[in-house]
Amino acid sequence: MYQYFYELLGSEILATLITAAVPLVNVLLAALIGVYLERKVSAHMQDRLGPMRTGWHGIFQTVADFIKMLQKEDAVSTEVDKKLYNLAPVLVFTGSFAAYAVIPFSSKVIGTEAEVGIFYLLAISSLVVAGILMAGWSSNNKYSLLGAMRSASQIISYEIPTAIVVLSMVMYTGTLSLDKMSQMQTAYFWNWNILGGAEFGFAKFLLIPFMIVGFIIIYISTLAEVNRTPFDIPEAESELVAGYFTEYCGMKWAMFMLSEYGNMFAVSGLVTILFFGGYQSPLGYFGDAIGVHWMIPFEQVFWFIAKGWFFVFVQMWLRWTLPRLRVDQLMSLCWKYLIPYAFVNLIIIGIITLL
Amino acid sequence: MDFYNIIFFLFALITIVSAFIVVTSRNIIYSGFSLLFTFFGVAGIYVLLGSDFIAVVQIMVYVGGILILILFGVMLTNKIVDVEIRTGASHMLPAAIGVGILFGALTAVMVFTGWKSEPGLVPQTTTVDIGKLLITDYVLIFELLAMLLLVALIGAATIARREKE
Amino acid sequence: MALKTETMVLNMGPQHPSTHGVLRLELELEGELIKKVIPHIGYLHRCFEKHAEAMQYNQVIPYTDRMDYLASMYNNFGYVIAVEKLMGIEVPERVQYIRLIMGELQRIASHLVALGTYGLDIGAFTPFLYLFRDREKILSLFEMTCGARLLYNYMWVGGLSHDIHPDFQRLTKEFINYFKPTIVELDSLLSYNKIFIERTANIGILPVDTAINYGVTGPMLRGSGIKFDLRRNDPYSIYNRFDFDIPVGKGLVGTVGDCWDRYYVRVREMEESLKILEQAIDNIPEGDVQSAIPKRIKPPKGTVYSRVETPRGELGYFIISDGSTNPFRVKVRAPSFVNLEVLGELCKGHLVADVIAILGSVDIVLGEVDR
Amino acid sequence: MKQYLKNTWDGIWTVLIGMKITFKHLFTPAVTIQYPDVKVPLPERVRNRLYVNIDDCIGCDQCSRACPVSCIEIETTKAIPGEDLGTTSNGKKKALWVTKFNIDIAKCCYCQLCVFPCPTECIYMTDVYEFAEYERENLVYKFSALTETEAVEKKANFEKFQAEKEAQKAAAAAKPKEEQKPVN
Repeated sequence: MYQYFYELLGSEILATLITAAVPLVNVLLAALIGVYLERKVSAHMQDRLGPMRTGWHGIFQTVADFIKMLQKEDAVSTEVDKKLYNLAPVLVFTGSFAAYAVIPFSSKVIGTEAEVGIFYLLAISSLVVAGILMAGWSSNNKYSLLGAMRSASQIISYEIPTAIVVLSMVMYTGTLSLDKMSQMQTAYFWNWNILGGAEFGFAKFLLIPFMIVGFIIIYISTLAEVNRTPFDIPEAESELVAGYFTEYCGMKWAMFMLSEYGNMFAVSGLVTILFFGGYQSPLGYFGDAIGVHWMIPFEQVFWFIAKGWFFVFVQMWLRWTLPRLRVDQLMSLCWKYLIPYAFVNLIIIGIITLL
Repeated sequence: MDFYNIIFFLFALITIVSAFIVVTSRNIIYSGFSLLFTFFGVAGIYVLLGSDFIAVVQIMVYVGGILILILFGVMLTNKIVDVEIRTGASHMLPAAIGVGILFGALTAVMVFTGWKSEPGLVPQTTTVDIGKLLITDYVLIFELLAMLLLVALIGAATIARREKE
Repeated sequence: MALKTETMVLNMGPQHPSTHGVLRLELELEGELIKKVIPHIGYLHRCFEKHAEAMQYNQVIPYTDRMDYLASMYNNFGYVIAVEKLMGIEVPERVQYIRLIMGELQRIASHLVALGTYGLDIGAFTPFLYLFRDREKILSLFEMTCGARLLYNYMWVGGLSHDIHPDFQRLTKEFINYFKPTIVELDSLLSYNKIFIERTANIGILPVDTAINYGVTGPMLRGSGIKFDLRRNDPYSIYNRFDFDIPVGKGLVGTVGDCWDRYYVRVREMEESLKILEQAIDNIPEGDVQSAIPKRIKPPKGTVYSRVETPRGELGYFIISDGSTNPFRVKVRAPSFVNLEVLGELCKGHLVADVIAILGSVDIVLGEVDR
Repeated sequence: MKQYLKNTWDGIWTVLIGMKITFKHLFTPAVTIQYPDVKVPLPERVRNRLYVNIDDCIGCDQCSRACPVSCIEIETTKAIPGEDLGTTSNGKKKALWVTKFNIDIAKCCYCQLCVFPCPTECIYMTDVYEFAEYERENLVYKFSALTETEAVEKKANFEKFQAEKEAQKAAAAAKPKEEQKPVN
């Protein structure tokens, strides 16, 4: 994408800015739609209506919320550590924003075709951890500190099963680049990794159950990484009020929310790329069929976003179904269940790939 | 100035300023968080040098692991925050001599080395090469390090268990 | 080498999302482990007992509504039974039946709140709203009968404020049929959910002897495995005419007396209440519900202690009469208050998150704890 | 090991059951309503804001005495002979001017205890439940039909009448005294 804009505009700076702005728009849109969707999904699952007043079926509710957030007084407690307190939401938001740099929305719309894409995605999430710790500590509130501690330990722990599953997929595909991974799972859904990948043969059918296990593991652990129910103990409102952002209000609070919903879409995108063909269409391209090839990237964007939102929907579905785990159960789930399963899965996928 | 140069100086500035804060800050939490930016600056410079893998490893290991560990330690011992850390200058003269010699040596190395310069080098991904090297030439060291880490892990777990009983 | 560690004191409440009102818990923590729990109560103290001394006997009834505001009907029930005992009034059959039906409906409504908020404490939001949806139906039945949804002032000394609505029996039967599948749904959505079981089984185990020593009653005591229910063991009103079981904790998924048992006893109790309702709803005899209401309530000198089994346990009223129109003293044995005492015992050695789970399973209503 | 696998299976299976239930509910119609636009029909016995039909009130003060929170405040003045106050709808003759009939609806606990003793059924609970106010004073509802000046006038009238009566009585009492005087 950078190359395209560079050739179009002839200016490095402009091209960089535009390339950087695309993920930002994505994050904002993800948050805007995500909050609305969350409200509507939760409402209808609970036999309610949800927002109905702002626009048709409350479609502008998030916009109204956003305006309210902007207008809110930025109340800062006198006892907080002001420097870190102000920096923390920025850091958290940067973390989730930066993740979008490597997510391929289509073969053309991608921030950077970095070769280490998936690795970068895992690494950059540690920035969020630092931001959360910073928020929790600087708030000078016991609930915040406990929430931050829980959150940090949770994210770090669940990075391990995520990384192992990612590793098995890296082993299978032989690349770290998210774009290449998507390309390998060519159009039509039977070529997706969850169904054994594009190569047809005996190994394809052997792989399917292990791919499904891998998918379940990475879905659970990414759920934990974005602090969603049943793993929302860092912000468990019945225990810790709101966890690490108890003391925040107005726009700073909105930034935490923004990054949460941005992260939700990012991890859904990751799952999509690893197992569900990324931006590839499940049924072949309409543009190919009628010979209009410039249409393909647009179709790809549509498919990627549709798949991403589907997994976000499942996250919400889970949230409004399940109770939350306790902190030690969360850890035992990670260390005693997910990691062993992930390891076994890694070894089996490795062996099958070698064969 | 070239665009890349601007970015380079930005990262350099971030690294140096935050490193300075790490050393001079009297608040240990500030030091800890400044370290975050130091690591990031260094990672940025790695990227500019074309070693993207190392950069990501830098972030993953240092920021995601070591820094968080440090912060955890600091936060859990809550009294440590209030302790005034002694960062005032003492023994100025010996320190100045030592640092001066080191600085001179480094400068001399920088000036007198015949740097290879390859203009227009397109950054290539280094991941494959690193992987191959690790499993062929440096396999022994790699395995030994893995063993060492495992031993450390088991040791830590043992000590922690004994503490509880 | 022993590490020197410090405990942290965490104030949970009075402004906290899950202390069920304005309870303040002083938690002494070691990391996240509980060393000690000290409940501080009194934030909702409204001097019920002192108020009652300044009121006439029938004026006290609206105040009893406000003690356990989730089971107002039953508080009325207990009070009027006590005064009737003091005055020696025989109430008509019809009144007995209607009171019993209202009481059992109230038990279901109260348990719905208890179970719903318990799910909410554990983190499941959706069951909470499903259960509240059903509770609204019961409240509508009450509203149809006496005009109020929450604070009824329905049972009077010697009778009732209103006769039941002509549609009441039909709608109640509809509700019974509607509600049975809802319990099944609750079971599969929440009760047998693995995460829910993990959170509640083997947490906050209340051994039988501790329960008895602390005077714990109601679903808490039955959760520990003791078949003690005043409706059976000390029958009042006409409960001895009906056939129903007393569910007790069996430790199906953990140990007997853990949070899950207490939770599950409540679920089963709702089923038993439905059973009673089914038996009673068609057999309401004809009669006048206000025929036995005395013109002036002026009990003879004397004392009375009368107890009923509210959704939370044994609610006792101790009334001293000096022969005037006002009670000389009304003492309430509030089940929530007594059940709350055992919290410190239950929480020892658990995590912060478990305090929430345990507190929810105790099911206190602060209005009743503080009175 | 068996327990381990069972735990894993239970975890996944019960989650799926729960998801099935919530998914079913996604398509059940909502039970909530759009409140200010749609309102729940209230049953006839509903107990909300108190209302006093002051034309029927005979000023007997029974409701005020029945109230457990003393939110009803009634002041009355006797009518002087010759004043006709009319009758209530159920035929009772009124004998008192109700100079003040205030209900502090903020104090009211909606127990309906005041409704039952009323001999003329003039105090009752309506189905109005939207009566929030910005000022607490506005929640004190004044039901008396008399204006304040009228109330003062009636009071003065009665006092005058009383005083005249007293004077007459005094005069009546004084007369025999005067007659007695010469006797002494």
